[in-house]
Amino acid sequence: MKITKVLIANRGEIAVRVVRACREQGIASVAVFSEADREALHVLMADEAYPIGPAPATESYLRIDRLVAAAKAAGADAVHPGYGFLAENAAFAEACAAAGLVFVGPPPSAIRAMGDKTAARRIAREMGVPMVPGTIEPVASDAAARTTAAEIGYPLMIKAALGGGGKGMRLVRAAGELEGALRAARSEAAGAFGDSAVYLERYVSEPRHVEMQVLADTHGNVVHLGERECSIQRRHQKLIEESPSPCVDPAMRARMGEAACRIVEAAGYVNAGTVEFLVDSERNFYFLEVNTRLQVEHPVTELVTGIDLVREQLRIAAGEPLGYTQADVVPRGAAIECRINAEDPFGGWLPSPGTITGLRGAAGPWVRDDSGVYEGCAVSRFYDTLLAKLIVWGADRAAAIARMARALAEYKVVGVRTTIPVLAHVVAHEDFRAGRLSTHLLDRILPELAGSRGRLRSVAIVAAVLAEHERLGRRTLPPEAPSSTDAWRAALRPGVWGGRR
Amino acid sequence: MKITKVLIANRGEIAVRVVRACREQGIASVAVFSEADREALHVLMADEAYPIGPAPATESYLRIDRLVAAAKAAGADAVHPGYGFLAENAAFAEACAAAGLVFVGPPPSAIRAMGDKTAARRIAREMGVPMVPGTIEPVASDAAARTTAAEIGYPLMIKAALGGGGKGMRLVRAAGELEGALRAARSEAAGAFGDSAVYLERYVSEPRHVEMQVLADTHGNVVHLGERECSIQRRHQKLIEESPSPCVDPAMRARMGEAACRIVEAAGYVNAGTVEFLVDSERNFYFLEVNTRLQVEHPVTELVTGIDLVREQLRIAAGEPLGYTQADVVPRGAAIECRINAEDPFGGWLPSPGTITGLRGAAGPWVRDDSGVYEGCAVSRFYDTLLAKLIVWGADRAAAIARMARALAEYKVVGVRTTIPVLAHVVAHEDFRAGRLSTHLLDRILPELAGSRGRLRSVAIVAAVLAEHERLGRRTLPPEAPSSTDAWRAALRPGVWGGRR
Amino acid sequence: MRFVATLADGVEKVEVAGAGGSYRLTIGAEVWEVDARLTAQGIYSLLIGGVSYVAEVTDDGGACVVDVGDEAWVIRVEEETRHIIRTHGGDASGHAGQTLTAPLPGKITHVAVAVGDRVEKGDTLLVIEAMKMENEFRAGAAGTVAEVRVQAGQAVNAGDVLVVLEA
Amino acid sequence: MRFVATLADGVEKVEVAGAGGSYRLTIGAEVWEVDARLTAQGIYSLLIGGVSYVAEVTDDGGACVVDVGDEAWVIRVEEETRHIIRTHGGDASGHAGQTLTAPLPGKITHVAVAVGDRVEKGDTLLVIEAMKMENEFRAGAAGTVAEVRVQAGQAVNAGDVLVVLEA
Repeated sequence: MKITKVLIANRGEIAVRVVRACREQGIASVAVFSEADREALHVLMADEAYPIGPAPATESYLRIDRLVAAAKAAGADAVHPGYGFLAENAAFAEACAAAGLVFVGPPPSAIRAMGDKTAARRIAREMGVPMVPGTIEPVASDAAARTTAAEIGYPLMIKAALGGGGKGMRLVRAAGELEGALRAARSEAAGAFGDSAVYLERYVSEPRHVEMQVLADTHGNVVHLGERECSIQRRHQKLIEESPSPCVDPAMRARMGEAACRIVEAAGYVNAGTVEFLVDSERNFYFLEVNTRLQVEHPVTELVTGIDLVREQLRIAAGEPLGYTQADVVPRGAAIECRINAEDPFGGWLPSPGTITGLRGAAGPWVRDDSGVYEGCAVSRFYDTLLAKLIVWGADRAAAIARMARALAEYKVVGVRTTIPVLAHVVAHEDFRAGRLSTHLLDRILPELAGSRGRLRSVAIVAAVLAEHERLGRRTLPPEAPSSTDAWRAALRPGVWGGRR
Repeated sequence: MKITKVLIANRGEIAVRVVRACREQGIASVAVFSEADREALHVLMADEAYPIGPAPATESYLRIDRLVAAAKAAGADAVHPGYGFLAENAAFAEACAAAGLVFVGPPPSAIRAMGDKTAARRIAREMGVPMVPGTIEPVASDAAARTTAAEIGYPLMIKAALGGGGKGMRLVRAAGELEGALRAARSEAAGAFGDSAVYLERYVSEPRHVEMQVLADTHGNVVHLGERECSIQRRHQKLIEESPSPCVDPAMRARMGEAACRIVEAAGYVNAGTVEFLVDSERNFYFLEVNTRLQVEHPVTELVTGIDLVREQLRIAAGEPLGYTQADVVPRGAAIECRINAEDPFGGWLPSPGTITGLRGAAGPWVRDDSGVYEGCAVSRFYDTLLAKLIVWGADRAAAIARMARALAEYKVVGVRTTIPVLAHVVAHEDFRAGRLSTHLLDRILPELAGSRGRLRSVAIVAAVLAEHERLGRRTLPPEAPSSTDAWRAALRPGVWGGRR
Repeated sequence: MRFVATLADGVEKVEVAGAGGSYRLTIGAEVWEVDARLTAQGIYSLLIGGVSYVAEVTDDGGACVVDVGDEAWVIRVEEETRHIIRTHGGDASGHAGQTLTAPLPGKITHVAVAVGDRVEKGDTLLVIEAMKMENEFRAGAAGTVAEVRVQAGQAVNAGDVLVVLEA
Repeated sequence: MRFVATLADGVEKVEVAGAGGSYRLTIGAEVWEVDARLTAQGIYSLLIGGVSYVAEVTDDGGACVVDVGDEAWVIRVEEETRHIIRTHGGDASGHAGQTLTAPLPGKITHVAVAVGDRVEKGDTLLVIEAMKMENEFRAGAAGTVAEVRVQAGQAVNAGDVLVVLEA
């Protein structure tokens, strides 16, 4: 069952990540692209690329028929779904199998058993893993939701039965907010996962989000690769992740890892998966859900364990055994990931589509830039806001934090608003540095950020005024009729300002 | 002896490397720049930056007086010399000490004892470390050189008594070439190190270049961090380096490391240093020289050991103890570095100064880009050709090689010629993959590279013709008198070709 | 040359002298000697008294956004005479807050109000979906809905008027 | 439109049809359907039959250097009529090899020949120092030195004539 060519049913940084893994394995990569994505980075980087439809994902990246047809036409023998889109869609996995394509992920039965949070919570209950009180089944109607919500008590969480990434998730503080929150959650869930089913769960205050990475091969071997802490969130979407978690000691890691492996084994799970837990202030952990796919934040685990998760996914899909045991997985140092999103953190986190006119990423020692964009590329309004993941490794958590602060300061994006300024503030915050994390930390410290002022304000004015000064200087010059060569060269050369080069 | 502000007496990627280390340690960084370097990356990245003179290095980066004055004026308490320029100049270390500045490097006595290859070879002989036959003292005159050369026999090597990096080094195959080679070597040595002294050494055929990284603190602790193999060279300058060496097993590593530590201890050496060995085809090793500074290729050691060498340099300079022993240094996996130089490998390796009009670096998992340039910056004719170091880590050597091949394919530089195509060919070559390395490998396989043809030739013609087609299309458009805003925006926006955005 | 810079927290008069990369700026009572270069698309290098700053300047429709250090400012810069004309000629944005315009392109997924509805500050007016996120827009002040120019399912561009409220 | 592409190993006639990113190129007998975009400064994305190529095109004084895959080509592209005029009007570069011009800016560190010297192919003519490297330039063929236009210590620009040889 050798894999020689993989179609990547995704876009953005994760499609680029899979292209890279394929190339390193000597496997050909096939990208697909919507009409909005002809010039996207994953198209440029893959060995081959084929159009699959108009810009809206429902007409392209979510079209199982077109993806399977493209894979067959290109002669691919496997399909990697990335995360999001169809990654946790059992019907897609089945369609691939029916077309003779290896699906790089768990078998459809395991996607159904674990990916559907309802079924997963049933299994976890059977395996004796602790859970937060809530509905096991999706709520059928608004009326039923009202009744159940009254039993669970407010505040509570609405969560999409399929999917993850914070989409289709809403906090409801009181009964009056329930109806609107249900509508919003269902609408988001339908748009993101093609299924509007949601369930309710008791709300845990100041919780930490900690998840275990597992790998399971087709020969019955299961290992965990330690935990990731993903407590820094906004709008229930992760913004900063790290491994190891500052709240997890070796004994707790062993217990959580053992619980994660138990759930995964019970479901006949194969390939990479993540078991999510909620940890309360007394360091009790509760099963939340299983993500039957690669996580956005997988790189922190990779940097700490030295194990290439996408390579492992491809090897497992090809039927190869893991070749190592739990004892061989030895963590080293600490890793942190920051998500650089096209959002305006000072403007209500509104998405910020546009063209990236200037870009200078962070680099240097132990800095990893998993980016889906490049200078000059468009950031489309049709897809999610994730531009790049900035990941660092350090010998310990303090070294990793110092390195992340340095890397964020280096990262320059012009043309769209990004989360970088807020990420920098969080990483510099004493609560973050002390490891006092919770999923509310960001909301709590955000108001502090708006007020900082001082010398930099004047420097910003200097830059803005000089930009306008330069703009006026250009305007007053007579428009030149450029010679042919000069016109071409001018188009290829960045503006020079304040002197000749 | 706390260090709070460091002046970096260098430029290019190594100055950027030191800025990054300082920032991660909470140490302020001070850049210096020549008239050619106002817009260089190290100036942009440092906390402060001061001009030190005209473009030629002899009037700026080699001016001890100006460097010390800049450090004092900026309130720096330490000076990091990087590599090259004054890094192995004992007079510079003394001038720093006299001005009350901590020199981040060995004491002047150790620079004199080890940095001067003549003295170092004397010590190595005393310590019983094997050496290649040659002159211990520099050759005084051409006449003396002729006599000595006849004793050693041809072919032989001329090497600069100070410095390294292949500068001031020449292979002499026969007596007739001696005079010209001496002149060239002396001239290069004088330009690069301010001292034209050279010595002669018997030439070893198909040798490997293997070096040991050592760290020594002020408390008498000395450890080695394993070896680097640097056999892929052109013009005696390293092009590809890796750690561990495919020819070194644990027993040989222990013997070489012990010999390296013995030499360093005998010289009262402190800070980071490198002991270079030549290894023949029977895996015998011979002492070559000690480099009393950070090496260009230090990152491969960092990625394998997890130890940040510039951080260690700063800690040692501040008087801190290493805090670990030889047993704590545990290598993991394999790392490779490729030097991306502004040279034309298909045009006699001629330097290729110019403006980098397009740049897209490599990134993603376990790829490190230590670059000194950015898109739009000038590559000056006054300084060396090193643009960036591309370093990868892999779980084993094969994984690292596959990753390097992937990363080199991603790396795009437009505007100057680079070594990237040749690096890609070497990394793909069966001799390199098999670990059959020697300092002659590159020269041997270069002729194979020129001949490769095929489909890509037609693709190149397609790109070239479409570029010209586009250029003509622009020319035939009437020159627009742009409105004010459009002119500004046009200057900020890359050219769009083949469609509207 | 004389400019006026308008920030969220104040208005500053700025005078610029110099050329060729070397400038003297007077901001109120402060004097700044600046060595400035545009090093890449919208990325500026400023050396001020030896301190090295890198500022990102993004054009944002009339104003610009400046990122420097970990801070970001929205700054509107005008020639002084233009500023005087604009501010004395009556500012069209004086009635902002009564009119909800789309701050970004996207698709209307839900309209929560109809003409004639009375809304309180903070009430949801409508929801725009963009980049896979549902973004709720709320009334900035109490009022009565005078116009609803969009309906669910409709695509909108940045700047489109969506809802008009009367006080 | 018809072009002629001149490479080190041959001359190709190329015809281009199409616009707006979608082109058909005929190179000799081969036909290439190409979807092409300029994605950043001189970096082109080409999709040819689904295969994705990224080509870097660097202008190099009349010709261009194209990097694609691990290969690099120097290609001179001209409109067909221009090519015909140039090649029939007598090519000034026909005598190349007799004249040594500086291929890059730098400083002359050594001049090894004087007017009237007889040189053999491979003899060193002079040395240019650039980017901290000494670059030796040798005679491409045997001849007699007719002119030496530079001396040691002098700075030169790319294209400057340095030495002229007569056969």
